[in-house]
Amino acid sequence: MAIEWIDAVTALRVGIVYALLALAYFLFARTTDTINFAVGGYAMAAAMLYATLTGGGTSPLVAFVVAVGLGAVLGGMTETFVIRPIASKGRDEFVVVLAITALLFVIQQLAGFVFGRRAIIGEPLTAGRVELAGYEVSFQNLLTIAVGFVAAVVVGLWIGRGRSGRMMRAIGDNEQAGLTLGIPVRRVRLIAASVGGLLAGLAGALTAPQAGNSFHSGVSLSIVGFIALVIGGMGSAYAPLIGGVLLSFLELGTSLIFGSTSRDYFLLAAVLLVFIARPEGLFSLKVRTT
Amino acid sequence: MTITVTPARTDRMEVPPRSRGRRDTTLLPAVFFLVAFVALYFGWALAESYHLDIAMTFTMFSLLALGMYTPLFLGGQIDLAYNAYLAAGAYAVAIIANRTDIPLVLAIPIGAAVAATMALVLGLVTSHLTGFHLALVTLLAGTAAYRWISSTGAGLTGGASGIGGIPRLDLLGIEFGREQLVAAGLIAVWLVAFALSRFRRSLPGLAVRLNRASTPAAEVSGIPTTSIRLVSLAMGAAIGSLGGVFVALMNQFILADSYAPEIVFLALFLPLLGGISTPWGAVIGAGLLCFLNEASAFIEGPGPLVFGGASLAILILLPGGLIGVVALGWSAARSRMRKEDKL
Amino acid sequence: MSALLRCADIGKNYGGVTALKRIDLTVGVGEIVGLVGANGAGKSTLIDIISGNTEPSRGAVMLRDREVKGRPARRARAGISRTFQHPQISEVLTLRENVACGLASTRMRSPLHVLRELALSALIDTTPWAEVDRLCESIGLTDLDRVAGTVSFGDLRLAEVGRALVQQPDVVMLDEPFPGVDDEGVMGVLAALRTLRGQGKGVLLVDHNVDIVASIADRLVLIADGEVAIEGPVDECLASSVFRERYIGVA
Amino acid sequence: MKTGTVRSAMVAGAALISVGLTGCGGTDELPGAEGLEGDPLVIGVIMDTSGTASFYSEQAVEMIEYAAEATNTGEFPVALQGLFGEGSRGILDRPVKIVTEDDGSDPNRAVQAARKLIAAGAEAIISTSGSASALQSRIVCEEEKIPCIAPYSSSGAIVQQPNAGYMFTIAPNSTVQGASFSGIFKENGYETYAIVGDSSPTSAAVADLYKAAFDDAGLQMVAREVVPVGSTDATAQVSRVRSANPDVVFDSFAALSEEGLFYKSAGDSLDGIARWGNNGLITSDEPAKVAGPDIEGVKTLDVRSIENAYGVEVQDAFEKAHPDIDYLSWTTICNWEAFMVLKHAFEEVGSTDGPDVVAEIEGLKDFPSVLGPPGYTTSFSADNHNGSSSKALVPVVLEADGSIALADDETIPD
Repeated sequence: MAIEWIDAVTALRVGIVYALLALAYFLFARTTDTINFAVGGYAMAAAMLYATLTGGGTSPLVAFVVAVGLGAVLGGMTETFVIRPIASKGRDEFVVVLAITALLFVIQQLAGFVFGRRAIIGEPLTAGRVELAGYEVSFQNLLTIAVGFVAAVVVGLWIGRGRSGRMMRAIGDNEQAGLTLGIPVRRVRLIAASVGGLLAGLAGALTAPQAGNSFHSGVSLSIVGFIALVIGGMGSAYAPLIGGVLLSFLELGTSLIFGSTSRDYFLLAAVLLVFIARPEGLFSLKVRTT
Repeated sequence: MTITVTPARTDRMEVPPRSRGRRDTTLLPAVFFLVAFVALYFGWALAESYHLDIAMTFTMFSLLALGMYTPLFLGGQIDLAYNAYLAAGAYAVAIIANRTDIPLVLAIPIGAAVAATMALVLGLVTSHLTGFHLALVTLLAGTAAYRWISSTGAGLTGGASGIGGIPRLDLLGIEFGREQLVAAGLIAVWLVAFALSRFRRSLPGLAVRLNRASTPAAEVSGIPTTSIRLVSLAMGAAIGSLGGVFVALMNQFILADSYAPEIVFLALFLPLLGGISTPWGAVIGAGLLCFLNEASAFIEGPGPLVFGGASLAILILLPGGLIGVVALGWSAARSRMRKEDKL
Repeated sequence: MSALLRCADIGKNYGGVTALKRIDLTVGVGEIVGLVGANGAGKSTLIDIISGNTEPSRGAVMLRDREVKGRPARRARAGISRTFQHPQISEVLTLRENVACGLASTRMRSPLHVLRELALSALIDTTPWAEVDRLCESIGLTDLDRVAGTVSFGDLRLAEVGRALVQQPDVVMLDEPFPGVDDEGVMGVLAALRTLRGQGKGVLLVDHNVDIVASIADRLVLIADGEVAIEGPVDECLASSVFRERYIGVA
Repeated sequence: MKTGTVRSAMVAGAALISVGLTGCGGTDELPGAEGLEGDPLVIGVIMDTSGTASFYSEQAVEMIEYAAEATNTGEFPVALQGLFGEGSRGILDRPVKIVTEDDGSDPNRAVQAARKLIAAGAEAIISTSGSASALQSRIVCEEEKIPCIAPYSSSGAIVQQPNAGYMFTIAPNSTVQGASFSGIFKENGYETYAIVGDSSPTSAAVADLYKAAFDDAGLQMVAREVVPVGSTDATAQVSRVRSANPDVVFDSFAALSEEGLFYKSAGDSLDGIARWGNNGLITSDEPAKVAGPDIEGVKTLDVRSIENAYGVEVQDAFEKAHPDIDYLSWTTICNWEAFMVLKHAFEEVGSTDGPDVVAEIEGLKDFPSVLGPPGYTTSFSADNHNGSSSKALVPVVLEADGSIALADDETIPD
């Protein structure tokens, strides 16, 4: 089986999208201490909105901004109306997870209601293709890689260096201590959640022109994002980026070499392998064992 | 702080009066549900042929939800492979009936054993990890199992065309037709819920619940935390497989499509809808789901939306679920009655 | 007095930080040992090492001259029980149920026992609730139907002490059991410890209230800078200048 | 405690209101039945409003209702007028009533839905939901001795024993289609093929059936690929197909968005390889919308022919009655046929007795058909509950804009 270099471009493009989703998970996990399974829902909603808007004649750039904004709003609203009210009652972490899962289904059904129950596809941000070493590569693909990569790096820098990033880390380690230190915990959490939603919205808006998005693609987006997070680990803000790209290469690689019929088995095997060999993910702060 | 130490009291303490011991609170709901089930069966299920199917759907979702209740709500373990456990029960029935000479009734233990083994393996792999890792690996395992029964393993499982021709179960001279199966299903639900409500308050149940609150506390209490975690996962899986057994016996036909991972997300919310303070909450949740399914005949479309929205609202606003609402109302009414008594 | 519990040459490093340098400590049959020291001296770390919640960097823990190893549950079943400085309790269980969890160390010794308990649980209630109630009564914990999430801090501590005692351990380690506990509860716990002493069990008692500890302990051990600074009979210790300097003198 | 009570009261109230709002079903007026005497004859319809079959089920139900209205008013196309006799209205001179039941494409709910329809008095059931639903609900048809038709279910398993005694299908099923496709492939001299589908069980099963048909015809499979449902990319699958270098790529997708994704990902990289799709490709414009111009040149088999005057008449009238429909699926017209087969069988038997009606359908020969080229007719027999032959199939090719044109260069050998 010949593997062409163009396949690597594809893997990178898909991987960047996974990475954005994983990074959204990461932001929620670090500040609000939740695995936010709804991020795939944000991405799906953003993609559906983008596709609907461009289909209705809105300029792709405007649609892009609006769709990414929708992601941010959904992220912030999740923190305000779901995570915070439950967490403030001191209930189990999995109650939050279940509530978020319910939210994912509500988002999906609402999207089906608003945008219709059929797959729709958006106009690309930029039309046109460029000839690269014997292959035609669409600008949209290159743009996806560039925008996604820049977003991941900017967020990484923000968490690593910026003031609010430092506050975020402080809250993630110990919210009570954060409060004592005079950190505006609520505001920082809200900002982190909105940025997480924004990243998911970005992932959705970038894929909207690639494939048919339908209201039920939220769950699968949530799952791949989470796998990317597990593979990368939570060690640094760049771990999700690497996890996402690795996952995509793994998917494409096994599909190319062994055929796509066994993809689900390979995913399970890969995750089991990571759990057995490096349970903390490839890049971690500390071993998360009991 | 200074303390004047008094001489030691006598070693043997008086035995406290019996009345101060623990009250058995498992009997009252059990009796209530027994009456409710009997009334449901004779007053409603037998009235129309399709009511039996709804009652069977209720049985299946009850067993699924009770299965999930065991590790999740007692032990805080998110196991999402329940579509596979359900399938284990159903395919045990279909394969044994069509491809072997084994007595059909053995499908029950065989399905349970397959489901429990799967849960054990997944539990072992994630035994040192946090709950989310179990959630992910079980979700992927459920998806892979679905893929296997629907395509790769289609030679054995019939794939999308399914396996038909499952005979009626004949046990001790009784032929289990539709009516008998529904009766047996309701009895099974009642027994499992009752047993779980007793388990919940027994020493192993308390051990599971303490472990959920604090693993160090459970450990220093001598609780074999790994064992009970695995036991609760296996128990839940076995209970879930029972739901598959009943559906397969009832419909006499099984299809891979019935065991897609989506069914897990439906069942996940059932105990919460009813209320997680008792296994009966799972049963109530399953009943509510069946009711909403029927109501959705009028809703025209957003049935899943109503269900998801209701789940979300209950999770955020009502930690106690529907049972919690009843309990709240009851205590409010009682305190008002007391006030009136005083006046 | 023969040694019931012996810590031999225990040391613990966290990364580059030394928490315990070298500790040798024994608790004899029918002996109550008071373990004192300033905050951060390593008292809780030592208890964690004995109970198996923390792995030592060096050294061994012996119970009746046999080394105990492995996870805390195994050590609990071997006869070591403890409480935590911050009570570890399930807030959704009642006080009675929290205490009863300690019965696991005698009734759930192997997976087979677990399965048996499980099978029985559906049919009959085999838990000796009267025994639990009696024990709670003896340490002054009453009104046992209260859910643990709703009770005072002192009662939480008492419930944890109850859970440790119901295990019928050979050695009980209480990590600051008294703050927040009312006088009656303190009396109850002390009385229960005396009973244990009478039965030939060992007690390792940690508390900041030296008066209470001194009132019951047979021997005091002072830890400072990760080492045993002084140990001996209570009166000798209290009179010693070393003790005053390195513990009380600090204050 | 107090705010808790208030909150719970609010939630309970909201729940009650939402349930109350939805309780507005009620009985349908029987359109066009004025003047018809007697109890309505109920035809039950299993539909899907929320699941995977919802996009074609909706049109199917509209077609069945349209057929019922035409029957009640007695306005039949020319082709049927001789068959039913002058002035025939309703079925057995009774007005026809359609009762629907939603199953969300969930097989377990399909069983419930079928029994519920029977409880509502249904004398026959038309299943417009997914294949899995039809497979599962046919058990009920047999048990309750009610004739059932799944008009466009392509799974050959539906009309295979066990449990197929009371179930019929109208459109050519995968067995018939498999033979037709392999005939065409042989005719074109193809020797190797690649098969591509999605990860749904339906797609896998359909792929198995086509593979068996192709293998029987001596064709050799060189690649089999799956595009997981929910994918955003299918280049790996395209890559493997391309490097296997088959003479023809056959698609067995059930998930339409993924079907479009495959052709979109292929772009022009499968140039020189013939591309054929199963007829899921034209149940909706979704694959063409997703694939864009890359869909151009993909061929498939339709059951409609613009030369069949009867079929065109029914479709035109239906579209006129439903101006909101912008894409007419081939599945829709099969429901007209199913309804008319039922009317004919009921009236020939003269009663609604299930076993007799089934025997009558099994004996049905050369029933005028809306499907296929002019002169094509529907026939059943006791061992063939699928009413069509390969003659109902018309090779078509998709244009860049997603429209369907006759593939003049292809013929199905006998």
